[in-house]
Amino acid sequence: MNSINVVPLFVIIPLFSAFFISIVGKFVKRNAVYALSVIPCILLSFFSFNALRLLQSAPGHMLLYKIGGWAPPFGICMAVDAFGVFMLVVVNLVALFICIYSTGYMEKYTDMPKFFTLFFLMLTGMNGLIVTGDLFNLFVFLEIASVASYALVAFGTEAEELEAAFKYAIMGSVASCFIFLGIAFLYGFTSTLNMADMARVLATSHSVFIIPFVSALFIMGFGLKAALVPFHAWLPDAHPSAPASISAMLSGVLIKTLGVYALARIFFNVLGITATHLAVFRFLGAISLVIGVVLALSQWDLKRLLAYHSISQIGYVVLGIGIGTPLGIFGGLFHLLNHSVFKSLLFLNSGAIDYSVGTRDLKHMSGLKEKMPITAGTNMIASMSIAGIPPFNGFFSKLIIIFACVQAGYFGYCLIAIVGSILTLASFMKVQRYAFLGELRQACQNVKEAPFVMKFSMIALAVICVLGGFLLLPSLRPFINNAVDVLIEGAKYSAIILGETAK
Amino acid sequence: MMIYLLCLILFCIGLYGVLRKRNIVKIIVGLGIIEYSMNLFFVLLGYRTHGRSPIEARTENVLNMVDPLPQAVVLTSIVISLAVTALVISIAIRIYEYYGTFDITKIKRLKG
Amino acid sequence: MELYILLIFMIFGAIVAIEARDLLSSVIAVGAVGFALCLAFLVLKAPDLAITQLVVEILCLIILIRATINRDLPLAIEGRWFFNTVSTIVFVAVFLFFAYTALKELPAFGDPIMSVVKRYIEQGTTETGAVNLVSAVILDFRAYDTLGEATVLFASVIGIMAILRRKGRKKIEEKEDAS
Amino acid sequence: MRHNPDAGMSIIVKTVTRLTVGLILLFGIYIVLHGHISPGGGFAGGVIIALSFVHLMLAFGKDVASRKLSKNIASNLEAVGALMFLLIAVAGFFGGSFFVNILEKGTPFKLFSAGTMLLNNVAISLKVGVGLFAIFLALVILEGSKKKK
Repeated sequence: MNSINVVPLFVIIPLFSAFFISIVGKFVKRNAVYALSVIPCILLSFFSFNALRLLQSAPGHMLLYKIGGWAPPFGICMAVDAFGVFMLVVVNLVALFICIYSTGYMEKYTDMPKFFTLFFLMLTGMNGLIVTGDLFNLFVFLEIASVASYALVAFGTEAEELEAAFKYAIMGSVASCFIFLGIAFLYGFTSTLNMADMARVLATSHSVFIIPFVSALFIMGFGLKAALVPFHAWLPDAHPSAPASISAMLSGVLIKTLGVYALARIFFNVLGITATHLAVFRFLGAISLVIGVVLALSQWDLKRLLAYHSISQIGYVVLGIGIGTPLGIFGGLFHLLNHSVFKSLLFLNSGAIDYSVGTRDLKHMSGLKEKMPITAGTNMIASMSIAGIPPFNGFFSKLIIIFACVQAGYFGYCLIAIVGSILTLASFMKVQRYAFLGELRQACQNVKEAPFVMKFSMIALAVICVLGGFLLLPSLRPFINNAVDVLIEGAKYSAIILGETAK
Repeated sequence: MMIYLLCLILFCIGLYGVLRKRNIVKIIVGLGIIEYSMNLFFVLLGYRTHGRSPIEARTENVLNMVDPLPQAVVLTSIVISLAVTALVISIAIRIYEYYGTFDITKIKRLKG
Repeated sequence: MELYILLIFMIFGAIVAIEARDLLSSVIAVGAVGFALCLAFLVLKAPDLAITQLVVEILCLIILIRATINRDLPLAIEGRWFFNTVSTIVFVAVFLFFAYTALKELPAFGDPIMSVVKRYIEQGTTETGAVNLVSAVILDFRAYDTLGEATVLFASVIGIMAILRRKGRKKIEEKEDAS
Repeated sequence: MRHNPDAGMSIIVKTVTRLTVGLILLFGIYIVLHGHISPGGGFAGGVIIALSFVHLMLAFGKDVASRKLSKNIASNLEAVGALMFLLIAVAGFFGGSFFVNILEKGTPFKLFSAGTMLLNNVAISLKVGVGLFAIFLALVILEGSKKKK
């Protein structure tokens, strides 16, 4: 099996384990299902690092895989470049630790095999979306990830969860309809569905109204999947009601792959980025940054507070990418990596508290430091890095975004970024003070620490949080820099793919 | 050109139904109409005047065939809309079991 | 010409479906719109789609009626706050205006530019052996889409089975014996 | 089909159903097998097969149909169908890349003419048919449990 065959494995492994678990799940003991679910995750993270190594030697820094043996414009091709591998590493690493965590956390829910089946289907959707080089295929895998996440949000069938899942499902499918309409317009105009072929036709054609209208449709569709402000209404309800490991997966990875990655890939590589697109991105990023933080200040439910912070941090990422300069995109992608690590850690901590204490309300718990030292420690690290305290990774990425704002001359956005960071720090001080410091409430006397499995994944993510800062070292920097180059010269994407098939 | 506009008007009626109505079943009905108009729009793009359906005839070589690619895409999209509609209906049934009503203004246990 | 008639009928059916006060009649109106769509597919020379749309429509109707039939339903009370109506109408108007300008640039109805599809039509049967070119595209040229498609349906079946199970969470006292 | 007389619909519907269920099932299987020759295919045929079971359930009540195909067998069978489709796709690895149609193509208008397409159609129809029937069973069983409460 030569090296190029690693690319379809990113979809085959999670799909195969999803089908296998749903068959075997009922007849096998619990820890057999746990083993059956952790092993594919380990394989996937190994292959994503393997793909990183493969990329250096690949021609044109692109792993092109022709499905069914058909050349790209006729069949579907899988195109994995530096930006794709960057996202694969982030997604599969975070998914590995969340999978280990949920083997412990799912004791509270019935019907555990169905949970892992839906978990792997969501992972299939995300990996398939990152790997594909075809626009309609991107829509199909977006639907797989969305349908799996609608069902997972409503997994514990309580009243609030069903209402939140209903609101999320309706807004999600309306967004998918806008995306499908955009694809229909593009097919009508270019008569091809392959992203590279479409980019070539769009570059040579002279269209005055098509591209602005289609980009408006895509911004509405993918903006809702990425929870940017005008379309964020579903996120504060959906994330708290989902099981903790799923809300970590949702806000850590799902809104980034379905929203930010798809937006960046389509706008930079297919439609061809223009100054107005970048201005719209900066504007949306700045608004969601401010509104997310302001709404988060008044929240008392821990997971709802974290959900609002997801909106504001996504605002940082989109603001970073919207600056358009190489430094700005570097800051945006670096913050995307950091945010998925420390935001999933924060949600895992809230899950651990929910698991042992049983409540999510900050008013009812205090002084948990004595009883749950490890959760308190990891929460401290994660809060420090999300608020941007120097030694941790959040600080470096926000710093780069602020430098990029100053360098590009957007002083207003730079001010907003700084104010946002301060308000984030304020609200996480509140979380620390109410949840962990202060005297131990008598209700929480018999609270015991979370089981080993949950502690292990929380500590692992905390270690990544601390080490994240060192990604700026010259040796590790090309990891993100190649992803930035892919976005900067967008047109090269189609030249490589079509060039590669020509020879 | 006019037929595309009629199709998009159907899209807007469905959108109006989803955004504006208070009853859950009406929202699901609006969603169904959006998906119908979306599928119709894609197939309209592939139609060829006086075209023939894209199936080879045994006797003669069919020349002016209609575009088969939108048909393959819309077949997939029809089954996706069935999957999403079935999921949303099952959520609606469970919601009716808990809240006793289909009116979304009364289903407000979530804060904020 | 009959396409225009079908589309006008669908628009009226959709308006009836949205505005009907009784839920059952709005569900039946959607059924009518679905069947008109099936006829439109036949007129547009897409027999595969007509069969699939007809059959999927029937199943969707059965499930929808099942959800609304034996519920003691108050009639859908009209009226929602004023801002929502205005914002919906403004959004629809802006959407239609820009769609109209973009539609002018699309190739005219009836002659699509078939750059990629030319190969499917000419060498479809020889390369895949299938006579029905739509099946050739679905199961050979773009079979990966159909795999994704089957997974979407699989995900929704597992999701529905997960949502419709009787007890979602274990109660506290049950947790001890389970773990 | 022994059943308690009060479940399901009136006697007229039951006799008509006894006649038509077999025909609907046969028609569904025809559509699946001739997917690559005449219009239709895995999806349409699968849904028709599901409809024949649903037709049976509506006419004769819940227990007759679930005796024919109970819920957990349905969800297992569905996963088996999906796995079959994935294995056909992975079998393409031998012929080069992921989804290659490895079986020989045969002459166009014959039944076994399009290589793996026939097997794909059968796998999809198995999955779609059983899956949609499992959805319907889950909806009906939930209704039943609510009345008992």
